[in-house]
Amino acid sequence: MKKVKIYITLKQGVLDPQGKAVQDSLNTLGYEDVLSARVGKYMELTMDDHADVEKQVEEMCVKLLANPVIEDYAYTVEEVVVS
Amino acid sequence: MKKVKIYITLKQGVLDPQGKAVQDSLNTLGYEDVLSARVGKYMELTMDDHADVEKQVEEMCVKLLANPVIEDYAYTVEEVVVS
Amino acid sequence: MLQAPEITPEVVEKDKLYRDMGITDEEFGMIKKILGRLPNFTETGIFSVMWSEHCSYKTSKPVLAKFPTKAPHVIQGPGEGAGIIDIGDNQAVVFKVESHNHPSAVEPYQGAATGVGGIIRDVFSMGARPIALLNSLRFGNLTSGRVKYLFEEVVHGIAGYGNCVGVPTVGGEVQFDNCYEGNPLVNAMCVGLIDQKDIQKGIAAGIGNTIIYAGARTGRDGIHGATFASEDLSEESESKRPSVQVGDPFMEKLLIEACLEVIHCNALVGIQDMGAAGLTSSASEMASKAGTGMEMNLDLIPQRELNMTPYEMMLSESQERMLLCVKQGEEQEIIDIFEKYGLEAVAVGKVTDDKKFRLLHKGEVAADIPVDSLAEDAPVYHKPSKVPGYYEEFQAMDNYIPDVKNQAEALKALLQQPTIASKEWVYDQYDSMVQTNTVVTPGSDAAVVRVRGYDKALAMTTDCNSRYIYLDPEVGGKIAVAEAARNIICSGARPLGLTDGLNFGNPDKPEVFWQIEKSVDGMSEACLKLNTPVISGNVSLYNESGNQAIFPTPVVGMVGLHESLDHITPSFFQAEGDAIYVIGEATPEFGGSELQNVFENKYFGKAPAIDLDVEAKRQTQLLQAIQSGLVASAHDLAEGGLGVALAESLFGTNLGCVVDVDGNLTTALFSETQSRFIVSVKQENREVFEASVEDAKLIGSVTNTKMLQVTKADETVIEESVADLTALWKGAIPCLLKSKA
Amino acid sequence: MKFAVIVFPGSNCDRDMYHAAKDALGAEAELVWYQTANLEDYDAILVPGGFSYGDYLRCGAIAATSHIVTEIKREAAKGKPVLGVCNGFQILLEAGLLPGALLRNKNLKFMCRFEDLVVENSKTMFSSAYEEKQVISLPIAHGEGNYYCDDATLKQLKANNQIVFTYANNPNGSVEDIAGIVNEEGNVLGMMPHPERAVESILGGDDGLNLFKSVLNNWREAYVTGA
Ligand SMILES: Nc1ncnc2c1ncn2[C@@H]1O[C@H](COP(=O)(O)OP(=O)(O)O)[C@@H](O)[C@H]1O
Ligand SMILES: [Mg+2]
Repeated sequence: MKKVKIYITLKQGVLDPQGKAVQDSLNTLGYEDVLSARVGKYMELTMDDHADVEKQVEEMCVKLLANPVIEDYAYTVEEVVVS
Repeated sequence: MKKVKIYITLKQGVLDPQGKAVQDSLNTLGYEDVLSARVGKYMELTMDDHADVEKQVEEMCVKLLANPVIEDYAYTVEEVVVS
Repeated sequence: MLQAPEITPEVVEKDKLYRDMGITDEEFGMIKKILGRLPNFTETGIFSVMWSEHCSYKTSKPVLAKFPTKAPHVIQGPGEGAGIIDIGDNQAVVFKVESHNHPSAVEPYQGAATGVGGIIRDVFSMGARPIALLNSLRFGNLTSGRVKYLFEEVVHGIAGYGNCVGVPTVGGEVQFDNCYEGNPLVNAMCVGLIDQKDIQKGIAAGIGNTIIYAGARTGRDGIHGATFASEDLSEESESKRPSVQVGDPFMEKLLIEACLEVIHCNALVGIQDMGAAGLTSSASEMASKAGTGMEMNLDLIPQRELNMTPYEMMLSESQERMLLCVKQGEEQEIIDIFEKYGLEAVAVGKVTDDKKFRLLHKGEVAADIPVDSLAEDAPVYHKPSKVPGYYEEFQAMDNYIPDVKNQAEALKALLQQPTIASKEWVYDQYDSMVQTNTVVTPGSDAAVVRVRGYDKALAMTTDCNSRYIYLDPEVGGKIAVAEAARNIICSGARPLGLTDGLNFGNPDKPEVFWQIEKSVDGMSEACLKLNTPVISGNVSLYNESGNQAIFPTPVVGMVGLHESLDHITPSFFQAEGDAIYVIGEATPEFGGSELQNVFENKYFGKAPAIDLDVEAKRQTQLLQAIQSGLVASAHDLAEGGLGVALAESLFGTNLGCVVDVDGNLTTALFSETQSRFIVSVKQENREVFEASVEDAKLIGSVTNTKMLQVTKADETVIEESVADLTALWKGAIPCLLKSKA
Repeated sequence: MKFAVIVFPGSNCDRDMYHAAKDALGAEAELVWYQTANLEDYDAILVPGGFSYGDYLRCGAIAATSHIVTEIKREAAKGKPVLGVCNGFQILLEAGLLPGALLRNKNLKFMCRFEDLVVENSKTMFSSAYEEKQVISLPIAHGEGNYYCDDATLKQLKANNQIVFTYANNPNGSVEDIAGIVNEEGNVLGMMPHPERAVESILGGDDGLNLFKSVLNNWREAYVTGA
C-alpha cells in the first residue's frame, strides 16, 4: 500500500484572503515575527499498490485535485508497511 | 528568515466528509486504487528570525491555527537564505 | 484492546460502572427487576441513554404536562419528531426547536452545524419539506476573546450547514448577557410544509417487516466517554475516546431528497431520524410506538471504523442517519431510491411480535430488553422546588426609574447595546432567500415565507426575554409567548401554535426547578389565552458553568398564518404623511430593561407586568385592522421601548418622523411596558383605524426629513439624523468583534 | 422553448431556476438529474446554484468532472445558450467553459443580500432585454464569488466585450468588479448573482426576469420567426 501526500498551494500572485486573515490574527495575538501566511490544502491518500502510482497521482492532481488557474501542487509517495 | 510549514489534519475517528467526497470522486473517475482520502490544511508562514521560532509555532498552532478538539498538527521549520 | 463485552455484567454491577453512565443505584435496581437478571454492559448503556433526561424527560415530564397541546387545528402534538398544524387546503405546517448547547460550547462550529442538521431531520422525517430555519442564540458579553470566538463560529456553523442544505435561514434572535459566558445557548428551529396525506410516523409496524438503515455510516462520534474514565481502562481506551460529531450537510441534502421521494412509496411503513441516542432511541421508539418488537443484526450496520462494539454502535451519535420500516419483500424499491442519491441503505433487522428489543452481534445476543421498558418505564422524578431568595428581594424593591439626563444620548447608547443592535453581521451570512419564497427576510419582527401556489404565507419567529424570566419566571413566561405572538401579529398573520426550547440550569437545585415550573405555568396561561397550543419542544437542563446557572431561557418558536398575501405587513414606516400611533400606555417599568442594563450593568426589581386579557384584545384588534387593510406598518415595542421602536421603524427607509410624548420622558421613551405596538396608518384610514383599535393613540407622523424627532409640549427632546443612528446601530456588533479582547 | 435545469447532487437552486423559467417566464422547463445521458432535446441549459458535492475540495470541481458536463460542452459548442449561476458559474469555470476562477470572498464570509449590478454588455443573448449601463438589483448568496483571472485573460475579456455584469459596490473582491462573463462565442454566461431569485416583485424585485426574457426572445428570433 502507498500513502500519498499532496500539497496544494495558491499560485504566487493569486491573492490569498485566508492567508492574509491568518497573518493578521497571528500578528494581533502578538506574533509579530510572522511576515506572511499562505493557506493551502494538504491531502493524504491511501492507494493500493499499482504499476504507476506516481503517474496516477499526477493525473489526479491535474484532473481534479488542483485547479491550474490558481493552484500549484506537489506530492510525495511513501510505502506503507501493513502490519 | 524562517519558512514554517504546518500540516493540519483531522483527528483519527473524526468524520471527514470532504475526504469522503474526494475519494468517491476519484473512484468514479476510474482511480479505483484510491482506498481513502483525508483532506486537511497546509500553511506556509514566513517568519523573522527569533530566539525560539519552534516554541512560537507550537503556541500558534494550539491557540489559533489548529482546533485541538478535532485536529492534529505537525510542522517543520526551515532556514530561508535571502538572496 | 479491551472489548466492551469483556466487561461482564457482574463487573458492571460490582464496580458500579453504570454510575459513570449517569444511572443511579436505584435505577440500576429497577433495570435488574425489569430484566430479571443483571444487564450486560451494552444493555446498561442502552438504558442509560434512554433514561437520560434528554430522551426520557424524567425530571421535566411532570412540568411539561401542563402545556396546552390541543386545538382543533393541531394534527400532531408533542410525541413525534415534530408537531403538525393544519393550514387549510389539505396542507400542514410542521415545526420544532432543538437545542445544541453543550456541543456548541465545546466545538462551536460543528456543535451549531449539527444542531441545525438534527432539527431538519426531525422535520423531513415527518414527510415534510423543510422550508425555513430559525435560530435563537445566547452568548456572554462580546468582550472576551472566547465569547467572540464562540459567537463567530456558531454563526459560521449555522450558515455552513443551512446554506449548504438549501433551506433558507429566515429569522432568529441573539442576546448577550454575562450568565451565558461559559454556557452559550444554541437553539435551532426548522419549519416544514407538507401535504396532509404525506404525513409519516416513526413506527415499526407489521410483524416480519424489514428495518432499513440509511445514510451516513456509524462512527464513534459523541459516545459518552464517561464509561471509559475509570483508571484501568484509560490507556487502552485512548483510541475509543469519544470524538466530536461532525456534520455533513451534503449528505443531509441527499437524505432530504431521497426521503421525500421514499415517502411516496407504498412499501414504506415508518421512518424516523436517528437523533440523540442514535440507533438506540430511533429503533426502540419505532417498535414501542407500534406495539411491536425489533431484532437487529449489528454486523450489518454500516460502520465507519473498525472493531466497533455493540455499545459503541448503539450509543453513537453520528449524524445524517435514518431508520426505516419497510414492507417485507419490497425493500429493493426503497434501496434503489437511496442509491440514486449515492446513499447507502441496508436491511439490518426485522419487526418481531415479542415486544423485545434484541440485538445480535457476531452470532451472539448483545442485548435483549423489553422494548416498552426503555420508553415507558423510565423513572419520573418530582423534584423539590423552592422560591429563590433573589426573587423575594426583587419583589420587595421599590420601583426603579433610571435617571436619564439626555434622552438622545440614552437612545444612542441603547441602539449600540449588542442585544438591540442590528444583527445584520449575523444574518448576512445566512442564505435567507433560497427556495424563492421568502417575502420578509431577517431583520423584521417575524419572517414571512409564502406558500407557493396559494394565496397564503407563514410567519415565524423565535423570542425569549430571559431577563424578565429571571426576575419573575411566571410573568416572564407569559411575556415570552405574548411577545412571539405580537411579532406574528405585526407581520399580519394569525398565530397558530408554538414550539418551546426549555433551557435551564441544574434542576436538582430547587431554585432552578422553581424557575422551570413557574415559567411553564406562565407560558401555559399565555398559550391558552392567545390560542397558541404547544405542538413540540425540547428540554435542555444543566446549563451551568462554574456553578452559575444561566438565566432561565424558555425559547418560544411561533408560527402564524397569513390568510392572504395582501395581509403581509412591513415593520417599518412606509410613506411620508402617514400617522403614527402607539397602542397601549407606558407606565414606569424598567426591571430587566435594556436601560437598566446600560445604567446598572445588572438586572433587578420586578419584571414588567402583563395582563393577558389586554394583550389578547389588542392583538385581535390590531390583526383585524391589518386584515382590513388599515395598517401601513406595525411593529411591537420590546427592548428599549418606544425610542428604540421608532428608530427601528425608520432604519432602511428614506423617511423621518415627528412624535410628541407626554408625562415622564424616560418612561414615555424607554419603559418596557408590555402589550404595546407602534403602527403607521395612511391619513385616509385614520378614522376607521381609531374606531377599530381601542387603545391606539396618535403620537405623530412620518416625515421625509430623515430625522428622528421627538418633542414634549413644543420642546425638542430628540432630533437625530436617521443615518447617524443607523450607523451606530449597524456598527455596534462588528465594532465589538474587531476590538481587541 | 424548452429549458433544462441540471440537478447535481447538492444543487439547491434547481427548483428556483425551474420556477423562474416555467412560472415567471412561462417557458417549458424540466429538472434534469445529472446522470441523464444527453441534452439534445433542450434549447437552453441552466446550471443552477447550490452546493454541488457539498462544495468539497473546491466549489464546482467535482461536478465539473461528471459526464453531463461533457454533454453540456457538446451542446454549448452547437451554440445553445448555457447559463451558470453561482455554483453553476463555479462549475462552468472548473469545466473550462469560461476562463478564470472564483476565490473566497475577500472578507471570508458567506454573504446574502441584494446588490446593484451594472449591465456592461447588453448585446449578448442573455442581456439584450436590458439597457447598456442599466443598474439592476439582484440577490447574491455566496462564500466564494471573488472572481479572479490573470492579466492576459482580463485583457481578452475586455477586448471581446465578455464582461456582462459588474458590481456597483464590489462586495467580494472580484477583479474589476466582475459579476458575470460570457465566453468568446457569447452563448455561455456565468454569473454569481441570482437572476432566478428576482423574478417576482413580492420577493423584493424582478430585475432578473429580463435575463430569462432575453434568452427566450433571442431564441424566438432565431428559430420561430425564422431568422
Ligand atoms: N418542552 C417541550 N414541550 C413540548 N413538547 C416537548 C418538549 N420537549 C420535548 N417535547 C416533545 O417530546 C418529543 C420528544 O422530543 P425529543 O426527544 O427532543 O425529540 P428527538 O428525539 O427528535 O430529539 C417531541 O415530540 C417533542 O416535541
Ligand atoms: Mg426526532
